[in-house]
Amino acid sequence: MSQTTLAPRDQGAPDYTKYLHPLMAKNYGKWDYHERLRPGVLVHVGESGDKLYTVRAGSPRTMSADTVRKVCAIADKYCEGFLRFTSRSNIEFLVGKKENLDPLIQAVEKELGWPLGGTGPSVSNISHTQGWLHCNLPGSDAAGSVKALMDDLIEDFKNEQLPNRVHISSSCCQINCASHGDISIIVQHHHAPRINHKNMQICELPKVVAICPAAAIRPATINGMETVEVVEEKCMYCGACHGQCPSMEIRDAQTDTLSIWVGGKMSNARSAPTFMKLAVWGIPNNPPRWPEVSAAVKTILKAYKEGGKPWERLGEWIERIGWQRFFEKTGFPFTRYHIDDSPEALSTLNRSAMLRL
Amino acid sequence: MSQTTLAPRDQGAPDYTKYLHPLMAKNYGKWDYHERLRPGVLVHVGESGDKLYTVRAGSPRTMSADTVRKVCAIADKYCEGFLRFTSRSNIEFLVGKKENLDPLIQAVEKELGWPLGGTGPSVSNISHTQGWLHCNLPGSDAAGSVKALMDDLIEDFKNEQLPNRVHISSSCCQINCASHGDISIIVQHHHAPRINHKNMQICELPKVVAICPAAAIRPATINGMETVEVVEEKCMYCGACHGQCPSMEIRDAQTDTLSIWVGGKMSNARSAPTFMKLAVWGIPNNPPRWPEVSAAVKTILKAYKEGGKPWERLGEWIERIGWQRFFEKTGFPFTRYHIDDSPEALSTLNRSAMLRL
Amino acid sequence: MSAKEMALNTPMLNELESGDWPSFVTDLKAYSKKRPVVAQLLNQLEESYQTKWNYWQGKIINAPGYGGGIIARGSDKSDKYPGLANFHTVRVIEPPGWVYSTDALRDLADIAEKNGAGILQFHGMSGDVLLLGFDDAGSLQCAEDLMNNGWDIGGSGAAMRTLQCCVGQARCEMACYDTMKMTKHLTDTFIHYLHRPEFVYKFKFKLSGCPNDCANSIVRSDMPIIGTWRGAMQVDQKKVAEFIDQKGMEYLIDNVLTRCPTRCLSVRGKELVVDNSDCVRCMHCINVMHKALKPGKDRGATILVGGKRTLKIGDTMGAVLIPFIKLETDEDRDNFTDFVEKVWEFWNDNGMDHERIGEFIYRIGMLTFLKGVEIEPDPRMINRPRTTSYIKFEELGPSRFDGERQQNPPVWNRESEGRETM
Amino acid sequence: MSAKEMALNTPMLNELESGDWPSFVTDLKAYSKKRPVVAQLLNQLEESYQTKWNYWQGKIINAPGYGGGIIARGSDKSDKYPGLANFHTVRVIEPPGWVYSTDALRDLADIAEKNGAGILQFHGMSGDVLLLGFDDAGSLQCAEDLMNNGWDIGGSGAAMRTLQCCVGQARCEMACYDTMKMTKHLTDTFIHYLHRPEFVYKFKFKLSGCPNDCANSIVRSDMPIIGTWRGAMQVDQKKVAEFIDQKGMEYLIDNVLTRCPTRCLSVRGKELVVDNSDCVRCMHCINVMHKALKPGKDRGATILVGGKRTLKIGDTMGAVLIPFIKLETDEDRDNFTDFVEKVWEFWNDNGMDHERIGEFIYRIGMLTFLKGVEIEPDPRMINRPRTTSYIKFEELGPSRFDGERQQNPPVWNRESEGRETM
Ligand code: SRM
Ligand code: SRM
Ligand code: SRM
Ligand code: SRM
Ligand code: SF4
Ligand code: SF4
Ligand code: SF4
Ligand code: SF4
Ligand code: SF4
Ligand code: SF4
Ligand code: SF4
Ligand code: SF4
Repeated sequence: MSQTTLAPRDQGAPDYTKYLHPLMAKNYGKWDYHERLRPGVLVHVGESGDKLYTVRAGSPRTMSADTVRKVCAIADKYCEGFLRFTSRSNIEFLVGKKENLDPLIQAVEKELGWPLGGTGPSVSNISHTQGWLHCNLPGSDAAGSVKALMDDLIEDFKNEQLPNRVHISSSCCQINCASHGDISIIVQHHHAPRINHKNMQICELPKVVAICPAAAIRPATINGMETVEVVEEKCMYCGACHGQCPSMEIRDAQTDTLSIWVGGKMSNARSAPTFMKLAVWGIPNNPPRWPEVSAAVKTILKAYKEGGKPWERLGEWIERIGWQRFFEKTGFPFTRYHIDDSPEALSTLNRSAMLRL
Repeated sequence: MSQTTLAPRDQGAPDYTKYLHPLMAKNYGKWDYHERLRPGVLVHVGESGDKLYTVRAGSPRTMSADTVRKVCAIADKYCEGFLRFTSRSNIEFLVGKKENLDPLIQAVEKELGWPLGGTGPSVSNISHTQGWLHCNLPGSDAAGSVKALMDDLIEDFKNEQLPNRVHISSSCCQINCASHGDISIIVQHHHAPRINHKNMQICELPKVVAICPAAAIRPATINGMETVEVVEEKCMYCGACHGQCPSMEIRDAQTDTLSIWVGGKMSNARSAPTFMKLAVWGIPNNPPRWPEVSAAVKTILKAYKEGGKPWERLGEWIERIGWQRFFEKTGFPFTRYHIDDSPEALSTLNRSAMLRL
Repeated sequence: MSAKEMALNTPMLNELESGDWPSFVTDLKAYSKKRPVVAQLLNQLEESYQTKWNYWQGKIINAPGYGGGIIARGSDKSDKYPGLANFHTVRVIEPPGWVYSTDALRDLADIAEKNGAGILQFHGMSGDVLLLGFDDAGSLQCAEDLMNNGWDIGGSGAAMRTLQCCVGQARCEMACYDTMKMTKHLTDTFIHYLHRPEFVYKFKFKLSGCPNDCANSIVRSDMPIIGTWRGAMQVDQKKVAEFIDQKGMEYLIDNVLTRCPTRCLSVRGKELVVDNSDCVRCMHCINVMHKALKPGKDRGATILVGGKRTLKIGDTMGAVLIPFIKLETDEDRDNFTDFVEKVWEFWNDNGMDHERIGEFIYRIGMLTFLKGVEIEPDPRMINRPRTTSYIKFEELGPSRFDGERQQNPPVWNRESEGRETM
Repeated sequence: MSAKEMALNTPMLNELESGDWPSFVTDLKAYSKKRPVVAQLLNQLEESYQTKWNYWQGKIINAPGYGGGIIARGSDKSDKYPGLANFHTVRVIEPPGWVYSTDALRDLADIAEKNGAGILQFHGMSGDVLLLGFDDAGSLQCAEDLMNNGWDIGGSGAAMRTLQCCVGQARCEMACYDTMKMTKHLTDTFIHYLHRPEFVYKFKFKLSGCPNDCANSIVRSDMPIIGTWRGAMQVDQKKVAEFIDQKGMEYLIDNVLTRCPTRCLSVRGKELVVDNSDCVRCMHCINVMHKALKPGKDRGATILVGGKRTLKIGDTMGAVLIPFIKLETDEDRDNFTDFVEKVWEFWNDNGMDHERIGEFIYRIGMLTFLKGVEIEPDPRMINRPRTTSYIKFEELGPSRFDGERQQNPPVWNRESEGRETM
């Protein structure tokens, strides 16, 4: 079936100019300002005075060809046939004519059943990954756990009631293909990898030795077989080897857990971008609805909603009130694992007499 | 001459209560507030209403027994026989009777020839070390270079015209016995230590190997002698070995230089304590008056005086205006050596899009 | 594709059909009537839910002449789910900014359905459209179909990866350069490197039109390109006054003035005074008062280097490499691509296998890197100068060695024996 | 002491006689008439100025039963300057807070002059009074004289070092505990450790009465003790109003309110509102308005650990170990000294030769240290929780190993082979 015509065709990126809504093309680079008409609905006003309406809705990211066609039908009807997706996998219907706005919203909410929201100071869609649906490495699911969590957070998606935007991400292994977030959910392992020495020969040995960031893997001969072994004291359960070599199994359905991290922020607004920090660990990996994750995330959002000042991102709020208070307010225990103990992290210790007493 | 009576007498710290000025003893722990009457003159007011005057003067730290006696005579006359020194080696005459204030000041300035000042937002006395006067390790002098520099900065000692206190320190080798400072002057070496293999036997070899922070020293046998050698690629010219072993000479009269560091701050006021940062390097070690050091320090103070806001320490001012501007305003070149290049210093890189353009 | 009909048996997954968020389970269950392999997929997923175990194994398949773009997977349980024996994902380079006509979308749906499971994801975390569920032949046919219709396959492996950018000038008043054009330009210029993995490891660009960084570039890309401006921002004082009238002076103070990181904003009457020399282009005041304030007119971008997520050395953010660069003309863009090639050359000549450029810089040091790519140090590259006084000044000592890392070994790493691998 | 008369020949040093700052050269030149060895000292110093070279060699001498306190030096040029063949410094424990009666000072001057060069330094950077210029016998006699008059010899070597503290309650309204009393208490309680070097390396305490840290403890002492308070600070609203009347509201805003690091101050009319739960005890507002504001009434100290200056690992600041401790009663003080002994025991049992406690913590990790000294982790010990997700949870995995450092090897130190030395 396959044809050899493939090889020479380095076609590159699609010609996006063909996919621009006419008002986008016309006002390209000449937008003046925007307004949020209601949660999920934006209007961008060009210097020309043109108004382009955007209706943002939560998408499940994973969809059937039929669902895509349903989306297209709606966009044909109300959007001059143009739409886009966002960097967080929301869908954005682009509306040139104001009179199409209400019927479009109707169609999105009723026909598609997708909620409007994710704009302004709301919880937007959760950046996520493949999970058990397609990846070879996951310790948990992605689309399913996100569905369950968004069900529980949907009021905060549909309304703009938080101090600032909340971006959540969820990754199904320690590699973390999902982006950073104000709140991030991560799988954690609790054993060194188990080695299937029989299969090992198929791999290129030096590669897995070289990849281990803790220098924990070394070549070994076991029962006459060329294989590798793991120095358990050194291994930090990262799973980098597992990604390279299926014979090194890091996952464990019995012991893998989830942890939640807070305060990741990538924008440069006000404060410099910051990494996410450990909030709570040891959460059970509990399909199909992961209620413990929902409960913890809601605890965080509630405290943030109560305490954050307008424009303060989650991490900025915590920095202002202090981590001590964050743990008080959420009730999460502060444990020794919260202390970054690597030599590089000397600066994370409080090297001052500045503290709340 | 020596007597064996010494050994059992672990006498401890002197009984300071005998050395407290009567008003100190009376108002101990019950002070209400203080005022600066003029540069170098403080009054501390007790809850009792008592007033204790302090006259702070610049001392050379190193003094002859006769000078000490001169100081005592003055203190007997005007200070009920009590005085103290400060943590920066200034002297403080304690005056219980207001009428003694003016005559005391006269005596200090005229008889002793010591300038009043160092209080409030001024340049205080320079914390310093032994230098060529007594230490075995120095690459430069201490008391002498401080004398030369204070001569040049004396107006800023005698007046309170800076945004905040300026604490300067000066050390005669990389060990840095002097304290940190808003401005710090440090000796730097530019070779690996030269080893005197003949003398080496007298030392305990493993000690010098263990002490090297860069793991640059290793045992070696040279001409049949048990000695050590230095892996020059690894050596960072710190001189730690030189401190342990006189046969490892790190100094070099021809090439040693001085560098100036800024923004050290140890108080917790407003911002957390911070280390000093490299400002300018390669300054010649130029006795007897080190004019290049004076010039650089004055350049820094001038820019700070012009740009700093009240209460802003030197480092806080630079943080506010940005390092780029600091280098512009002082004219010091920004070089690759200003970039902290150790793996631990990843966080010193600007990992944001926040910059002045 | 063997797609034998199979009854759905998904009690746990069914619990994901309740709730108000759209359910991919409901969608795929319905769709499995049309593409029976989807029932097998759901049943295997159900099994994963039951056992908390994963059943996919990695495989390898490439379209002839290409070195990546198809993420090949096969099920451990292909005896039970024969349709999943080969169930690959084809990555498709998205239109920059993720803009679509319905024609284009329908085209993708058709291609996805024709030879695959008909499951699409908008979008993968690297920006690609993901088409799921192709067997070996189907994958190649899918690639062929894509090509024929003007699409191209995305990146995988040790290659330049598919780029992504924010919507930028197409629908945002903040955009300081044309992110879409630049994304297409870089993709097309370097398409060879995207399709043929020749690097020591993957390399990602992400492009944001302004420091709000809606493409989340700083921690997810090896070379974040973030729009910014030089000189004064644009202030429309009439609209400032309107803002104050509408929101009140206190709102201005609490939400704009005191939130400026360098406190370079103040107000005189109803006029906003900006000390532009202290503005660090954080965007905050513009975000809040976007009708009154705009980025300045002399626009361009800041180029950073070395961002990536967790694997191996932990999350790492991009660091400033070029404080400001113009990206307006073809010449600007060519200068930049020339520079990128220089960076790649230095990295690939000296990097180790599976070493992202951020890890490479971590290992060799920023100074060696700057020298390697011929960039002069600039104070804007750092938050503060060094604090440790152990320095080896080449100028002041005898020049016995070369390479700064050698010259300035890490002070506190006594065990650094193995580090100087470069 | 051989103190042959020698003509002064100090052309370079003479240049240090001009200028308005007091000149030790002028002083010592004059004094050399009385103690001729001082002329030799100045001549050698002059030679150092000429050659930029140092002529002192380290030596060792101890008073019987003591292991430190005399810094022995001899000149390389003792043929030329015979008086400098042995020219030791005797360190004398200063009165806490550096307070003196003139009697005490004269006593020191006499002792310094009797058997030494008669040169005194007020004070050494560790707080001691330094008496310079004793030969071997003179050193011992000096020690004897000191003892007889109630003084004691200071520290040197791998011992507890002479303590130093700020003037504290003796003359400062900010002091939150009695620094002088505590300094004397620690010195006296641990005097054995000061005189007999039995530690793996030196250990310094420095005591400041409040977070202004006038004893500069945080970067210069292994265990900084910094006064602070719990609960609300004291506010005298009448004096607040006076302050505002005198300095103006703008001064209050610009110099107090907006400079508070946590912005927990605000003003209602002429009343200052303090959100004490957010106050981090930085002292700034109290410094500026010290008539109106005072530390709260429930006072004590924060104990930090691991400060030191440059040698080996670069400057290192103390880190919070005990957020708050009362230091008022004898019992409080005894509890604290018990704790210190525990810390010392753990450090000395596990530390390597010449390893300051800060370096020790750096090597073994803060968590192992906390466990070793039996302190529970507290969020106030950190600026932020960890950002790297590679953690070995003892509770969740099989407990095969012990010691956290083993459990959590540094992520990015592939070459950490040699680090797990503990
Ligand atoms: C559509 C989208 C870009 C795209 O090409 O897809 C986008 C669009 C806008 N962003 Fe964004 N941002 C988008 C992802 C992001 C991301 C990336 C991410 O979430 O992974 C970030 C960085 C996140 C972070 O910091 O961790 C991001 C940080 C911002 C910020 C900075 C917020 C802050 O204060 O830190 C602004 C400014 C603002 O809120 O006014 C902003 C502002 C905006 C504006 C107002 C720009 C404009 O003038 O049109 C647009 C949205 C209106 C609204 O209220 O939602 N956008 N924005 C992305 C929508 C994602 C979604 O569906 O939720
Ligand atoms: C006498 C002395 C303590 C002693 O026991 O010897 C002392 C005494 C006072 N200090 Fe200090 N400080 C003394 C060394 C220090 C040091 C240590 C040092 O210089 O090495 C520091 C930390 C330096 C640093 O941060 O690097 C220090 C940081 C402060 C601060 C914080 C300043 C800031 O804003 O960062 C204050 C608060 C203030 O200025 O109002 C302060 C305030 C004061 C007050 C006002 C306290 C009081 O109410 O009496 C006293 C001085 C009045 C004045 O105007 O000078 N003192 N003060 C020391 C005098 C040294 C000298 O001769 O100059
Ligand atoms: C599909 C996708 C997740 C998703 O559902 O969106 C994904 C899925 C996988 N990633 Fe990823 N990564 C995806 C975006 C990312 C991102 C996000 C990004 O690009 O912005 C990251 C973090 C950013 C970064 O690059 O640091 C990411 C960091 C990784 C890594 C770690 C790389 C590193 O050096 O840190 C690996 C492991 C590796 O490369 O060895 C990896 C590997 C993988 C593999 C290929 C697993 C493997 O090693 O065999 C996964 C294939 C799943 C599958 O069966 O399809 N993936 N991966 C994303 C790509 C879709 C697309 O093309 O658009
Ligand atoms: C005299 C004094 C400087 C001065 O003029 O004031 C001094 C002088 C010496 N110091 Fe120091 N240090 C002096 C205070 C300090 C300080 C400041 C302090 O204590 O607050 C420090 C930095 C703080 C710290 O401890 O980190 C200091 C850090 C060092 C070090 C590095 C210790 C380290 O681990 O970082 C050494 C080298 C060593 O111990 O091996 C050292 C070693 C030395 C030696 C003994 C040189 C040697 O190793 O043979 C010097 C003897 C000079 C002499 O001939 O008298 N000196 N030394 C200070 C002691 C006087 C006193 O007792 O009051
Ligand atoms: S996070 Fe891990 S398990 Fe999930 S898609 Fe990425 S590589 Fe696969
Ligand atoms: S899990 Fe990580 S640390 Fe452990 S052996 Fe594998 S790669 Fe090395
Ligand atoms: S800084 Fe160095 S040379 Fe100077 S006194 Fe201290 S140890 Fe000696
Ligand atoms: S100077 Fe420092 S780095 Fe060099 S050999 Fe000596 S101790 Fe080691
Ligand atoms: S990054 Fe800037 S230009 Fe791009 S969409 Fe976000 S706000 Fe607009
Ligand atoms: S963009 Fe940011 S830094 Fe610049 S003036 Fe506005 S708030 Fe301040
Ligand atoms: S540290 Fe505090 S208590 Fe001690 S002198 Fe300084 S201001 Fe006063
Ligand atoms: S002491 Fe410092 S933190 Fe506390 S209220 Fe005053 S300025 Fe703010």
